[in-house]
Order: sequence, then C-alpha cells, then structure tokens
Amino acid sequence: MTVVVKNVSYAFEKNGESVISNLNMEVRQGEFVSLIGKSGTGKSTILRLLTGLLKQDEGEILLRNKEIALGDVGYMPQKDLLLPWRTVLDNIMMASEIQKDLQLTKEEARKWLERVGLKEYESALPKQLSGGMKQRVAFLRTLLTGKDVLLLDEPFGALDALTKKEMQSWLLSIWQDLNKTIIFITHDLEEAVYLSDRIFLLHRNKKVEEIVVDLPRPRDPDIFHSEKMMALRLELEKRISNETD
Amino acid sequence: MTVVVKNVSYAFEKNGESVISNLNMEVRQGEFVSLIGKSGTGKSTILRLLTGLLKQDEGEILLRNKEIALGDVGYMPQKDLLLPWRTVLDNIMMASEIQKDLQLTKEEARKWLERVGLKEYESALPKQLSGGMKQRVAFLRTLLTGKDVLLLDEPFGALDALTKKEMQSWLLSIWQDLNKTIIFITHDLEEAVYLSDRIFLLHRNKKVEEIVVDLPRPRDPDIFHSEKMMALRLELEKRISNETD
Amino acid sequence: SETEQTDSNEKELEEISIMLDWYPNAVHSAIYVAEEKGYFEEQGLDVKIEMPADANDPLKLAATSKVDLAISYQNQVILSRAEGIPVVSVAAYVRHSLDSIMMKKEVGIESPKDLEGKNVGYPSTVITEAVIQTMVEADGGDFEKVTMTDVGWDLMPAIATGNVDAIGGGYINHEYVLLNKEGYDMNLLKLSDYGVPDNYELVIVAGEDTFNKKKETIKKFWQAIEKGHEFVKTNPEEGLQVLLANENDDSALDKEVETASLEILLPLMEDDGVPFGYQEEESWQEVADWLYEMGVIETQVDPKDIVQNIVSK
Amino acid sequence: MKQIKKWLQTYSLFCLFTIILLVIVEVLVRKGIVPNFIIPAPTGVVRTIVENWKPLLLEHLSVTMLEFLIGFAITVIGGIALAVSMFFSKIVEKIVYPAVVISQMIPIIALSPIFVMWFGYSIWSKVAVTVLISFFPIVVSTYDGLKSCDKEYVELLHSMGATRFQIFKKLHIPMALPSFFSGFKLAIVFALVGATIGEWLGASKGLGYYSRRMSGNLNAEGVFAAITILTILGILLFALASWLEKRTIYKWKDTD
Amino acid sequence: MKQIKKWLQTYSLFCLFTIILLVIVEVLVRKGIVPNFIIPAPTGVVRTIVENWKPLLLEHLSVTMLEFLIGFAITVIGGIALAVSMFFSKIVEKIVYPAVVISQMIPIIALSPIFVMWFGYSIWSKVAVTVLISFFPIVVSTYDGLKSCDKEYVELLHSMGATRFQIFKKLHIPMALPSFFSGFKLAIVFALVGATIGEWLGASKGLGYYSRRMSGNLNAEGVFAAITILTILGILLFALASWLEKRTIYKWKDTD
Ligand SMILES: Nc1ncnc2c1ncn2[C@@H]1O[C@H](COP(=O)(O)OP(=O)(O)OP(=O)(O)O)[C@@H](O)[C@H]1O
Ligand SMILES: Nc1ncnc2c1ncn2[C@@H]1O[C@H](COP(=O)(O)OP(=O)(O)OP(=O)(O)O)[C@@H](O)[C@H]1O
Ligand SMILES: [Mg+2]
Ligand SMILES: [Mg+2]
Repeated sequence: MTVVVKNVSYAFEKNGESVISNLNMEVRQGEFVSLIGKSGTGKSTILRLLTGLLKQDEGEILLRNKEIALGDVGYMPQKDLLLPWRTVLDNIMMASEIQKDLQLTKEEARKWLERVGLKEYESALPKQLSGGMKQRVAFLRTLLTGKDVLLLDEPFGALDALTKKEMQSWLLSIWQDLNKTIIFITHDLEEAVYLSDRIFLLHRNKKVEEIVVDLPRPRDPDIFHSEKMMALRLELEKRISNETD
Repeated sequence: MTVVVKNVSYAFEKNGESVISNLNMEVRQGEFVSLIGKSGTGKSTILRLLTGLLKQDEGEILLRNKEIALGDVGYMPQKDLLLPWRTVLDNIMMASEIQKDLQLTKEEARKWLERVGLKEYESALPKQLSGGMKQRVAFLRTLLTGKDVLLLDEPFGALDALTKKEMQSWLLSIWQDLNKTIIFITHDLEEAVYLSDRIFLLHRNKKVEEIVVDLPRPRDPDIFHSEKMMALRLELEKRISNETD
Repeated sequence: SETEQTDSNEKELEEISIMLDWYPNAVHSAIYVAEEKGYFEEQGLDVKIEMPADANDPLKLAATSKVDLAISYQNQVILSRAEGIPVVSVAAYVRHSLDSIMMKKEVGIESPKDLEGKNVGYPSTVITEAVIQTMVEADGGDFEKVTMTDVGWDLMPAIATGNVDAIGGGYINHEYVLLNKEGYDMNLLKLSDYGVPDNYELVIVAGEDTFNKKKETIKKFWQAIEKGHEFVKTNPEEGLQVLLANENDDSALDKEVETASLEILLPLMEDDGVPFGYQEEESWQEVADWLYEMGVIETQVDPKDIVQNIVSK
Repeated sequence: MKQIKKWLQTYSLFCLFTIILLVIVEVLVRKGIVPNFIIPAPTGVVRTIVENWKPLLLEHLSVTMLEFLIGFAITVIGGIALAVSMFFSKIVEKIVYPAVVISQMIPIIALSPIFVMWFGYSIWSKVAVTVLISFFPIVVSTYDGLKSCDKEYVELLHSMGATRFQIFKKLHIPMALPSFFSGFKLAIVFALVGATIGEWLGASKGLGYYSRRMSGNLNAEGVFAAITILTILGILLFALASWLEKRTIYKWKDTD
Repeated sequence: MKQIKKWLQTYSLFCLFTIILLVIVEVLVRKGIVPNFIIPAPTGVVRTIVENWKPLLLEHLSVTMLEFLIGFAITVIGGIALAVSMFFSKIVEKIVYPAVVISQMIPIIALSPIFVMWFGYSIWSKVAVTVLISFFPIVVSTYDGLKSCDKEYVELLHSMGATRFQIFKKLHIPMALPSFFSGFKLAIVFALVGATIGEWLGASKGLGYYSRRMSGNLNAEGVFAAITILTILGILLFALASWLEKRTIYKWKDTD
C-alpha cells in the first residue's frame, strides 16, 4: 500500500465537531481513486491531511509505511493559486526551485507546456489566461513536483464540457505513462467513474462508502456511453440521494 | 415571439473581430432554451446583448416587437455578484427597491427564501454562505425582478452534483408554475437536454446550430436515464467534437 | 611643504564656536571685524560663527554644549537658571535695553494704557508678557484687557500686515529702523519709562561645563572681541563694511538701516568707568527681583551663580 | 470581559515596554545622568498635567479642539463633495486630482507665514493649515473608493433598470466606504497635527501655543505635558474613527 | 509620441487651469489689487529663482537633498528591517506596531525644540525629523504587505516542502510589493517635507531655512521661490517612485 489512512479523525476546532471521523482508506501504488460527496463533507480536508498541512487528531497517515510529511506528495488545491507575478513557465518551475534535488530543466518544462497546448503561453502572466488555461497550468505545476502521489482537488471544475473531456483523457494517459498514484476530488459522477479504479463516497454523517469501478483499462471516451458506465452512475446517484440529510 | 434576435453582429472593439456574427434566434413566450458551446464562443456576450447592456453593431433585438432596453429582462450574471454588505433578504429585494412599481413585500421574499431552503439565512451576509447558497440567492434576486424573460448565465455551475439536480427540478417547477421565458447558459450537456425545449449550439466559427429537444413535459429526473436523453446527449457531443477548431 | 605649514598652523588654533542671538546685523560688527582683521587668530582662535533659527535656541545649545558660547538675553539667562539650566554669563555685550513696544502711528497708541483692547504680538517668551504687564500697569491700565498673541519671531510681518496692533520684543535699532524704512510710520514706547528695569540686552553665555573647561579660551575670545569693538567704535563705516561683506546672499542687510542701527547701538554697548563687557551684580539682582515679582520665575536666583566676569573692573 | 482580555493580549507587551522605558528615563533624570531640560522626568510631566489641568484642558485643549473640529468638518464635507464631483465629472477630475496630489508635495510649514498674512492670527489660519494637511487623504481615498466599484456590479444594476443616482447610492457609496475610512482615519490624526502646527505659527491659546510658550520658557515639562495630551487625544480620535469604521462597514445596511 | 499624447490628455486641463490661475494672480498683483507681500506675482517668483539659481540650487537645494537622502535611506532601510522583524516575531510586532502608530499621533513640530536640544543644529536634527515623519508609512505598508499574503498560497508552498525562508522570499516579498510601494510613494514625499520642517526649526542652509529667512524679511517672492523648488522636487520624487513601482510590480520576476 502506498497510502494508508488508519482511523483518522480531525476537527478544525479543539473539542469542536469533527469533520473527519474514524476514516480508513488505503491506496495502492499506481491506483487512481476519487473522492466524491456533497459540499462540506470533508473532501478537501482529507486532501490537506494527506499533504501534511493539517495534522490529524487521531489515527495515522502513512506513505510507504512512513508517517506522511510536508513535501511528500504533489498537491493541487481547489483554487488555481498561480503566482500572479510569475510567467506560466516560472509558475510550473516552482517546485523545482524549492526542492533543489529535483532536476527539471526549462526545456522539459516547455515540453510539458506543449503537451497541454500552452506552448505559446510560456511567458504569459496568469492574468492573461482563461480559467481553463489556469487550471491546466496549476495541474502542470503539481505534476512537476515529481512526486509519486498526486492529490488533485477538483482540477477540472472550471473547464467547459469539451475541454474537460480532453483533459480527462489526457490525465488518464499521463497517469498510465508515469505510473502515478492519484487521489482525485470531483463533483462530476461520470468523471469519477470514467477515471477511477475506486471511488470513495463521503456522506454527511461521516460514513465513507467504497465503490469499485470494474471497467476495463485502458478506457476510451466511448466508454461514457456504455451500459456498465450508466449502471455505475445510477448506483452512485442512488447512494447519494438515499442519504438521510 | 417574445424575443427576436435578427441578424445581430457584435464586436468588442470597433473594427475588431466580431464575437457574434449575423445571429438569428427566436424565443417563444414560456419557452426554455439553452445556449451551449465552448468557452469563448460568445454565450455570455449574447446574454449581455439581450439585457441591453451591450448594443449590437448590426441587426435588431426585439422584446414583444419592441427594441429591447435596460430593465426589460431579469439577468443573472456568471458570478454571483451579491452585494457583500446586504443580507440575503436585502439582496433579493434589490430589484424591488430599484423599480418602485414592483410591489414585493418582505413577506413574499421570505416565502421564496423558504422555497429554496434558505429560510434561516434570511439575515445572513453573503460571506457566510457557501458557493451553492450564494448562487441560489443570486437566482432568487433575478427571479424577483418580476420580469417575464429570465437570462441565466450558468446558474448551477458551482453546485455539487446532487444540489444541482435538486435545483434543476426546482427551476423546472418554477418555470412551469410561473410561465417564464428562460434563456439559459450551461456547460453541462445533460442539464441542457433535461431543461430545454431547444438548444442553441454555438461554434467557434460563429455558426449556430439549433437542436430541438423532443422530450415530453413535465419531465422527471428519471428521464436522465432514458434512451432518448442518451441519444440527444450523444448527438450534441458529436456535433461539438466535429467542430474543426 | 606649504600645505604642511598651513596644517601645523591650523593645528595650533583653538576652535571655539559662538551662536549669535539672531541673524547677523550691526550689533555683530565687532565679531565680524575680529574675524576679518585676524584678531581671533592673533589670540590663537578659530572661531565658528553660527546663527539660530529661533532666538530661544542659542542658550539651550550652549547649555547642552552644542556650542561653546552664545549671545543671549539677561532675562533669558535668569529664567534658565531658575529652570535649573546650567549656564553662566561671561560678559555683557549690550548694556542697555533695546527692547521696546512698537506700533504704527495711525493706530493711535500714545502710552501703554492705550494697549487696552488692542492685540499685541510678541515672540514666544513670557518675559515680553511681563514687560507689557509692568508697563500697562505702571501706566494705570488693565493688563487683562490686552490681547496677547504669540507670533513667533515673525514680528515684522505681523505688524506690517496689520494682523496685530503693536509688537513687543522688537528692537529700537532693528525692527524700528527697518519698519520706518519700509515706509511704515512707527511709534515706540520705551520700557524704562514705564517701570521695567533697564537690563543688559545682550550677554555672552556659556554652559557651565564649557566655561570650566575653556575659561582661558573664552578670555582670549573676549579680548579679540574687545579689539574688534574698539575698531568699530573708531571706524564705524569700515566696521559695517566688514559686516556687509560677510552677509550671505539670502540675508538682506540694508546699508542705510545698519548704519542707523549701529549709531543707536554704540552708546548702549559701553558705560563710563566700566570696562567693556564687565557685568554688575546689582543689575542682575534688579532684573531677577523684577522677574520674581512678576511671577515669571518661581525661585529666587543668586546673581553670583550666574555672573562669571572674564574682565575685571 | 472577553474584550478586555483581547485588549490586554494585544497591548500588554507594548504597555509593559512603555512603562519600562518611562522608568528608565525617570531613573536617568533623577540620578542626574540626563538633565531635566533635555528630557523631563515622566513624573514631572504628569505632575505638570495634574497641577495645570484646568488651564490645559479648559483653556488650551478646548481651543485646539475647536480649530480641529472646524477644520476637520470642512475637510470631510469639502473633501467628500470634491471627490463626488470628481467622480461624476471627468473635467473636474482632470483639474482637481493633480492639484490635490501636488498639494501633498508642498511643504506646508514653509507656506505657513503666508497663511498668517492671509488669515492673520485668527482661528482661520489654524483652520487653513488643518484643512490643507488633512484634505488629501479624504479626497483621494473617497475618490479611489468610488472608482473602485466593480464594473460587473454596475452592469447588474443597470440591467435592473437602475438610474445613475440609484447606482451611486446603492453601489458606489457602500463600495467606497472601506477606502473612505482608511483615508478618514489618517485625516483625523493629520487634522489634529495640523491644528497644532497652526497654533505653533502664531496663537494666543491652544496646546500648540502652550507647548511653544513652555519651550520658550525652557520648561521641558510643560512642552511634554502638551505633547502628551495631544498624543492621547490623537489616539482617542483614531480609536473613535476605527470604531466608526467597524460599525459602519460591518453593520452597514442600506434602507430605502 | 503615444506617451506624450496620453500625458497631454491626462494633464492638459490641469495645466491650463494652473496657467489661468497664475495669470489671474499676476494681473491682480500688477494692478495692485493684492499687495505683493500677500501673494507675489508669479513672474516675480520666477525672476527670483532665475536670478538666485546659483545659491538656491547649489547651496540650499544640495543641503536639503543631503538631509533628505540620509533621512530617507535610514527610513527605508530601518523601516523595512523593522517591518520584517515584526513579521517574524510576534513579540517585536506587539511592542513596535502600537509605537509606530502612536508616533503618527505626536505633533512632531511640538517636539522640535527638544530635537534641537538633542541634536543641536547639526544635520542630524533634520534627519531626525525626516525619519520620524516618513517612518510610519514605510513600516506599516511593508508590514501590512507582508501580512497580506493569502494563507492558501502559503499552504501551497508548504505542501511543496518549502522552508520558511523560501516562502518569505518567493511569496511574501513579492506579495508585499504593491503595499510597500504605496507606502514608499507617500514616504518619499513626506521625507522631503520632513527635511524642510527640520530646516525650518533650525538650520543655516537649505531651502526650508531660506524660505523662513525670506519670510522674516517680508520677501514673499523668496518664500515662494523656495516653495516652488521644493514642490517641483516633491513631484519629481513622487514620479520617480511611481516609475520604480511600475517597473518592479509589472515586470517583477523572481530568479533564483
Ligand atoms: N479552515 C476551516 N476552519 C473551520 N472549518 C472549516 C475550515 N475549512 C473547512 N471547514 C469546514 O469543514 C467542512 C469540510 O470542508 P471541506 O472544504 O473539506 O469540504 P468539501 O467536501 O471539500 O466541500 P466542497 O465540495 O464545497 O469543496 C465544512 O463544513 C467546512 O465548513
Ligand atoms: N469586455 C470584453 N472586451 C473584449 N473582449 C471580450 C470582453 N468580454 C468578452 N470578450 C471576448 O469575447 C469572446 C466571447 O466571450 P464570452 O464571455 O461571451 O464567452 P462565453 O461563451 O460566455 O465563455 P465562457 O463559457 O467561458 O463563459 C471571448 O473571446 C472573450 O475573450
Ligand atoms: Mg473542497
Ligand atoms: Mg460566459
């Protein structure tokens, strides 16, 4: 197991109501898992616990059997948070500036920009980009941390339908190429089904359900229209609606 | 015809490239139409032309055979744009403060808040609301302009999957109750199909395709899983992808 | 070798600084003559002459050893001693009052009593208030009815523009002459005519520490000044010339005015039978008593603490 | 109780530090290491204030306050009026904005003798200095605040058919408040300093005059007594403005 | 060319207005309606500047500039250092912040006689006033700028394993620049005014001294000549600071 979350609880205020309560979760090397659930069920909080930004009140979080620490994983927060005074290229070089052992040349970074269709925007400033472009840059910045485990908080939430589809396929291909472990938050059930090996469904009552997506890999966008996909989506929807809120 | 758009063109800069070019569109009283298309195809621009905020360079826009003017329609912009110093109640009372002939009592406004599940938030300030709640308030504010034609720019873009579903059904029920004419922008193809009588598909090359949604009314959320729905969605997707970009 | 020589020459000169009471004018002729004619150098002194921005400053700066010597006022020195400020007076530079009350003739003030209901401008010191109170009361008037306005040191603009009806603290040899010259028809009331004791208008003061350390240097300084004074006395015209040559671009000394000023000053700088600069303790006592009486100072001061004559009778 | 605790948490260290500093000064002066006329002993200053509280507060403070109030009222009313006309008229803006900014570059103190010539030693010369010194923050902050309003909000109200005046009232004014208040807080302190400067240049009453007179009398305790009162007053005015800001910005509600 | 056109568009009205005002004053003075000592004729002021340019610029301006430069350097270096230490140490912040704010409430002019006693008529009394008057905007704006950094950005860099120093350098410093510059622009103007005030209170050279001296001599032309030079200098310094701001904020790039 690459990531192990064992009996973790967390409350924002001491003695306050816990947002995460007795959470258990295991993620294998190279696995793609999604977290879904209504707004406020603690998805982002789990991601921040996994980065080490928040410290669980109880339980333990292990990365390859060692207590997880800051800088161990790649994290892409919900907002793009690009540094407004840095060009696109400089923004995605961030991590390599911070971690000196990470040897990323500008050439390599440029290749990545090309791959996400931002070749000409290399020296543009964030304010010159559209929302979708920003999101892509933010994703690249996370990818280029070079970490094995990537935590993505709704990376495609701001993209339009088609770009989103493209980005999904693109993400899958990168994931397969690089053998990354990805933990992914989304509001889009289809997206979750299409991308994931497993889905964790968070409820308001802090219970977590696990759904295994037994669609074959590699997946093709055509899979969206398969019977199996529909069935899984229906299943998910039902489980969410059934929740006594 | 309630709304008639005839040969309309618009460019942001004089002699610049036009964003809208020779657009024709007619919307009947009580109809629900959606605009879809990639980011930047001019959906929001069309809505702003329809409010009178922008003035077309060519062609004409008529509301019940009269040139459209500011204050004629209800408009909900893409951002929520709630006034941060006003309570929820005061925010939705906005339009009635501005147009004195609009007689809306606080009592009625409160009833509406109850109907969208924001009863307890009457005197909350916008900063105390979640993204979804803000969007609901912004929608109410538009609805309570009392206008017959409502222009909604991605009202449910920021909501989570389930709340979105709820809001869609809710919107449909209001629309049917009140016999409003709605022009709706969305990125979500399913949403467009579920809600609309007709869908206008905007292309990058400024061509506009019209798709009629021949699903029966009243529609039920179950319709999402119908064959017909799937077929329409596929159709739309194909048309969007086929676009030579 | 030439530079070496000047170097060693300069090394021998002892530095001493003096801050004038105000910007240079006729009263300072002796000092500039001593500088120009090399009298200071004869005494082995290198004198730095400084000017104040506020007439209250020289004494304070002497007390804090920011300058060695300062030209100040007898009143002011007594007041300072009463406040515990460690200064001593080493010589009397002008032996009689220059201070007076001035007003435009057209205002129609004939005697201090007429100041009732009028607005009097004065520099930031209580002493002028005491002066005017003494004069008004000596003249049988009610001081309560006089409006006093602190106008800082901009006495002339204040009276010239008619913002005040009269000014206190102006000098008969300076403001009076200058205002008349500017075309204002001025009247003046003399202090000693209305019960204010005559005083040493200008004295040379030093901080106590400085005096103890540099007594000999100060004596030499005074000898040079004395020589300068002698020169000015015998050649007033030439003495003034030295002063005017020394003026900087932005001071607007008027030859005519300064000539008149010097004429008024010279008789007031010396008394018969008393060496130039010698201070009588009785004079100090008289002024101190008056200040105490007027409530300007709250503690009696002993002239012996203040007076450090560097010339003997 | 909770507020007091919070206040203590924020300021206790500063107070402690101030007290230590005062004690050090006191000791230095008492031991004669620093002469009294260079820095007076803090206890001496307090004694001066206590002994002279009547003339200090009733005679001098009241005059200074009057000058301050008149000047600040003119600044606020005139400044807002100017900012609003700049907001509505491009021409006024183009003439006035540079003038207001440049007025900031003029060393007012150098201009002061001229003021005295214009206004004499009446209250108006002090009011003039007060206004000149506090005008800039009010005008610029109000104007910038009015300008800062997001174009999208304006469009929203336009789409509802709002008139220009309605938009100004319902949108621009509340939007301008945060910026206005940051200028207001500065201006209120500047205005007090301005009144003091005005008095310093020629007066027969007021704390500025008092302090100058005491300085002429070589009475350092008196100088510091006036400065202490003025500083405390400045702090109180600033606190008042901050409180007003809090109340207005956080509780502001538009009623028709 | 385009820049000149833009400049003209922005300032032409103001210039026109100023010229009209100057002409009116000139006429009033020449016709004797307003006496020369109340407002000098603009041409008279210009003549004074032209005739005395040598002492004005070489003697007085240079002294004022020296005081300004020393004082402003101390302010900027000391102010930034203080703001940074406040940022890193809660204790320093709690002691210093109130002190800096309160320093704003002190009427500096009333303190000036004390300064003269402390520093004499040396350059340091002017530097002291300069520093005291310009310190506040630098410290507060720098500190506020450093504080203003969004917590989410800090978390992002933390998650990348950045050290505190890296976060400071890559995030806090650039984030602080806009706020810093708004303080810097104020401070540079205040500093010049401070040097002038310092001279006004005791000096034998410098434009502040010159203007005071001229005022004592009833020479209004001289007063205005000094004020004019000081004002132009203030505008130039402000423009310089604005230019620096533009360059730094809009082109700022972090290189390792
Ligand atoms: N910094 C914080 N302090 C206190 N409470 C917080 C904080 N951040 C989040 N919360 C609360 O914790 C709960 C979970 O928040 P979280 O952001 O993890 O939800 P989420 O599932 O990511 O929601 P969304 O889908 O809207 O992003 C919410 O109730 C939220 O109000
Ligand atoms: N104020 C403006 N000035 C100049 N160009 C503009 C302006 N607003 C929009 N545009 C341009 O007009 C085009 C259409 O913009 P619009 O916002 O209507 O697109 P949209 O279809 O609503 O996109 P999205 O789905 O991202 O909201 C875009 O290319 C955009 O860059
Ligand atoms: Mg979240
Ligand atoms: Mg849009």
